[in-house]
Amino acid sequence: MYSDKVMEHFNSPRNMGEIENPDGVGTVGNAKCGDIMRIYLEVEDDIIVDVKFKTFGCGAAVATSSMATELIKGKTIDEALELTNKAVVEALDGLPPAKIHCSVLAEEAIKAAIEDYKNKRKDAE
Amino acid sequence: MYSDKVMEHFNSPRNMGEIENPDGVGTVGNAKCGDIMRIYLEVEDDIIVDVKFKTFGCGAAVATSSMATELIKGKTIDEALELTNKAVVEALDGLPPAKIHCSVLAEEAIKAAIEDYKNKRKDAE
Amino acid sequence: MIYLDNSATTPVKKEVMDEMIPYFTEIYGNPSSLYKLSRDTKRNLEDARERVAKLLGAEKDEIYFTASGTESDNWAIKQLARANKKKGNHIITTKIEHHAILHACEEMEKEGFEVTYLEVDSEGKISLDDLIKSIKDETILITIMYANNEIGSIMPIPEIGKIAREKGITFHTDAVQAVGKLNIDVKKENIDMLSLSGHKFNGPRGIGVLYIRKGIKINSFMHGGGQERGKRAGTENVPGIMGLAKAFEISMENREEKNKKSVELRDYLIERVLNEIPYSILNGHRTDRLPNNANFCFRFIEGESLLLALDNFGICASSGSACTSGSLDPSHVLLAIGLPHEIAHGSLRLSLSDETTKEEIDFTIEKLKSVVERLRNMSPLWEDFVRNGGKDNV
Amino acid sequence: MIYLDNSATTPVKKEVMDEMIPYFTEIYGNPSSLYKLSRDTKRNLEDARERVAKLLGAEKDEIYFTASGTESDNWAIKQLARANKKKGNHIITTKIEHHAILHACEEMEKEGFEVTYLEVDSEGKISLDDLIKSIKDETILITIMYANNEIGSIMPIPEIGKIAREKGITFHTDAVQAVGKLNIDVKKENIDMLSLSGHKFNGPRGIGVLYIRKGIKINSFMHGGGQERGKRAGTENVPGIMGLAKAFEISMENREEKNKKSVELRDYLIERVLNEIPYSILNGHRTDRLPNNANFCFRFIEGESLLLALDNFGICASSGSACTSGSLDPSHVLLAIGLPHEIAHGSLRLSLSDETTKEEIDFTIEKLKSVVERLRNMSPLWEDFVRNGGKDNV
Ligand SMILES: Cc1ncc(COP(=O)(O)O)c(C=O)c1O
Ligand SMILES: Cc1ncc(COP(=O)(O)O)c(C=O)c1O
Repeated sequence: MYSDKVMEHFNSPRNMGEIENPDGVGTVGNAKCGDIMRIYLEVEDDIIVDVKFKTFGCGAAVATSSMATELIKGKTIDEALELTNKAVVEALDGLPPAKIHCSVLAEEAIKAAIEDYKNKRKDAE
Repeated sequence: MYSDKVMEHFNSPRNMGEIENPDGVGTVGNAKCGDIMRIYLEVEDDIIVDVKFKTFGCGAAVATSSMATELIKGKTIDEALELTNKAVVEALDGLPPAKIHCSVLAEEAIKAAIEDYKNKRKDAE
Repeated sequence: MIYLDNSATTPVKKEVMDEMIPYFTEIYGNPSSLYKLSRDTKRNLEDARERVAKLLGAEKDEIYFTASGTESDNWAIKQLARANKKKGNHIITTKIEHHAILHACEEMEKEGFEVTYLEVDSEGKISLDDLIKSIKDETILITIMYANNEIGSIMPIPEIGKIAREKGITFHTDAVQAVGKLNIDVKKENIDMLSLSGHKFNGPRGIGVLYIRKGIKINSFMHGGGQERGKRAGTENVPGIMGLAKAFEISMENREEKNKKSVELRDYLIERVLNEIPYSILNGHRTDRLPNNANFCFRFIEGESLLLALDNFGICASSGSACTSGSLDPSHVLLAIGLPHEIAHGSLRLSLSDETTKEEIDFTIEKLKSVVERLRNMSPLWEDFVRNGGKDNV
Repeated sequence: MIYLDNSATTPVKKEVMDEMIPYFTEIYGNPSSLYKLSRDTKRNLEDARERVAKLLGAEKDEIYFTASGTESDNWAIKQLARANKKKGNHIITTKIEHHAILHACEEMEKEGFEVTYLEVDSEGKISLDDLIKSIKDETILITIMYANNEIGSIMPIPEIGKIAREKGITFHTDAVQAVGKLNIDVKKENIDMLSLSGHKFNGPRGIGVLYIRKGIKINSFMHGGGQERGKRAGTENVPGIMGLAKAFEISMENREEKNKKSVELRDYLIERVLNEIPYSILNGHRTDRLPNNANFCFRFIEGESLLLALDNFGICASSGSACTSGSLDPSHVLLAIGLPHEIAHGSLRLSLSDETTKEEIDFTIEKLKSVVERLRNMSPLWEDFVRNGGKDNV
């Protein structure tokens, strides 16, 4: 049911882990529905220099987290905000219809982490 | 579905044929229902010295005709009248439930032939 | 043994067996599970669905695997009717359908549906005029068989499909006897639903298909797990499905060539029987019939004893359809084409396979001749007929 | 490969395969036909019916072959309800039935029946008091599974049977998971109808049985030919039937001995998992469960990723039942025994076969430990839990 790419990312997820004192964190989803994603950002000069994730969820949830973090690492905040769930799905060579929501969650988790980063910066100003 | 005895009588029916100038003939059943039996009797001193049958019908119809004629050959008219369909079924080692009516038909055909014989004798008296 | 009852069921071909066996013992994963074994199973299952779809001119997602032709028929009729009862309560079918259709229709009558059973002519065909006249505003379903299982007559399916499509009525066809023998294209022929059964074309028993065109409104028949895209519950019979797909493919290879041979042999059989056995009748259309079907009536004799006598020579045949041979009534199909009861009782169906040889047919004809003669000599009806100088009094 | 999903489906045993094969290719006669080939087929079919009956403590004429457990369940519920609707419109079942039962019941609700879904306790058992209280004058059917397919808990069937019999209510049990593993006697346990499915005990897929006690009023589900004494139409799947009978017999040979071994291995598995994997939970009754079933929840992780990770080591398992693994909702069974959603999501069912070895179990436990650890390290829920000093905030 999953593409080889999805399985590869599930088995060797990129950027899995935490960042201590992150510049932004976003957590979306809920355990009831079976998916929670948390994204940690380290940002320098508006560039995402490091990103990590933690995910509770199915194979697609793990793979989309991994792929999404890959896609925004090294990018500017604005570029990261342009990341769509569609791009994540394509980069994974597709997802089963029932799993598309995982890619949406990944997009949302990144947006939430950037939001947090922006809020923190505002507070710091 | 049929016993070996039924098949044996179907394949080598006893007393199949006609009797010219019979002392009694009985035909029962109808083609619509798929069974017609005709019994010919030759009677001497109230004893059935010869009996023949013709049958249009299923394997059980042929076998019961054959067996029934066997059972009454050489018997007196009164003995023949006592022949029941049950006796025919037993002599054939049984019949499938849906085929019991054939044995009833055989009993009726003999009764009809004897009736005809009695009527003819009455007419002759 | 000479097996001439291929319309009743068929042996599974060796290639089909070889295709199935791994799915019993090795690739046995439940297609709904996640692990590799199941993913492999699932992939092959979906591949089989695709292959079946292709052979029918359908889309993959329009193929639903069932457990038999009977289940496909029951599903199509009952659940289409129930799903559309707000739209209308009228169903059109024919008098010569298989009992899986007729009895399903009768059930729907009990639930308040009205069913028109179209008459057929002496060759077993409906009239398109009759069909058009029987259509009402309330008609939600036309179900007419592709080819008859007893007398082999082929119905004017593309014409019926056209009429149904123009009127916006769902058209189902029971193609259990036609599949594997005739080229069918559900799109070109405007067929909305089609039933088929694996064991009629050298596939396994216990597996069938219902093709349902996308957009047709129909309820599920089996409720439970989410198999078959939520429409037909139950753990998939993967070996059966693989066997069905393989058998279907094999049967359609060089179909035209095989049909040519089959028709030649069938016609040779028909000619010789009609010429050499007096008072024999061919049932069904002379040419527009299944390539492997011959159905006769032999006057003055009864069908069961004919079958038993042929069986003594190792010839396997049936009288009418297999599933009613326990019954005492003559075939509803033969009565519908206008035969009187007493003649309908004396019917014989010989259904050939692609492997049937001329030698087998010659042997069968010889035995048939002697058996018919023997049984006529035993028959009081024949006796009366001869006494009457060969004139009918029926 | 280590196959621990025997509750989903099972491979067909070699002896079963050997029993079946001749019926595909040699003894292929349609049992309804007259000739010797068919009489031989028919005799073997009836013999198989007798053998199945014997294993259940039933009469031969009470055994009806169907195409699956799902069909048996659908037939039992829908057609008993419809046949008895004048008597009453109330059905009693439980919240943890298989979807074949639950969805069939829901269909009956649409037709105006009222269904009581009994609660179960934390170990998956109903209370007999609840059952008695739920019975009304209108109750026509009690359908309660013999053993649960996810958590393995065994229901108090003889007690339920006694209650139903005393009240004159028909009692059906879905014994799909129990047959071949537990000794069942339908007469002693006052069971009126029972469903079973061949592929759950190393028989073929696509074949099932519905036992219907003599005297039970029920309509046919499949209409068509007169097969199965007029109650279930469709050409008989003879290879499937022969395979089912053989597999059933084999599975019941030395059953006690096999169960002893199975229970030992199961308990060893359960003990080690509970002891060696923190925050793991056993679902279902500790002892009163299917001898081959173990079902766990591992907190803070999700079931599908657990299965995928195990699959990498060749371990085949499932989370809940196979047929719902495509769905996003956690198992209705785990919710019914009172687990919160987030815990229910992390379930794992390991179902053993008689051939499962201790080595396989040891390997599985080792891999399970590392996989659970890896996934917890990935889990934000675990992170929060640890941050909280191991205290729950769910
Ligand atoms: C025309 C037709 N429809 C339906 C069926 C039923 O198919 P099955 O026996 O596979 O259920 C048959 C054969 O028995 C048939 O010939
Ligand atoms: C308890 C229970 N009932 C019914 C079924 C349905 O059986 P089948 O898949 O053979 O239709 C299953 C298994 O899938 C089951 O475990």
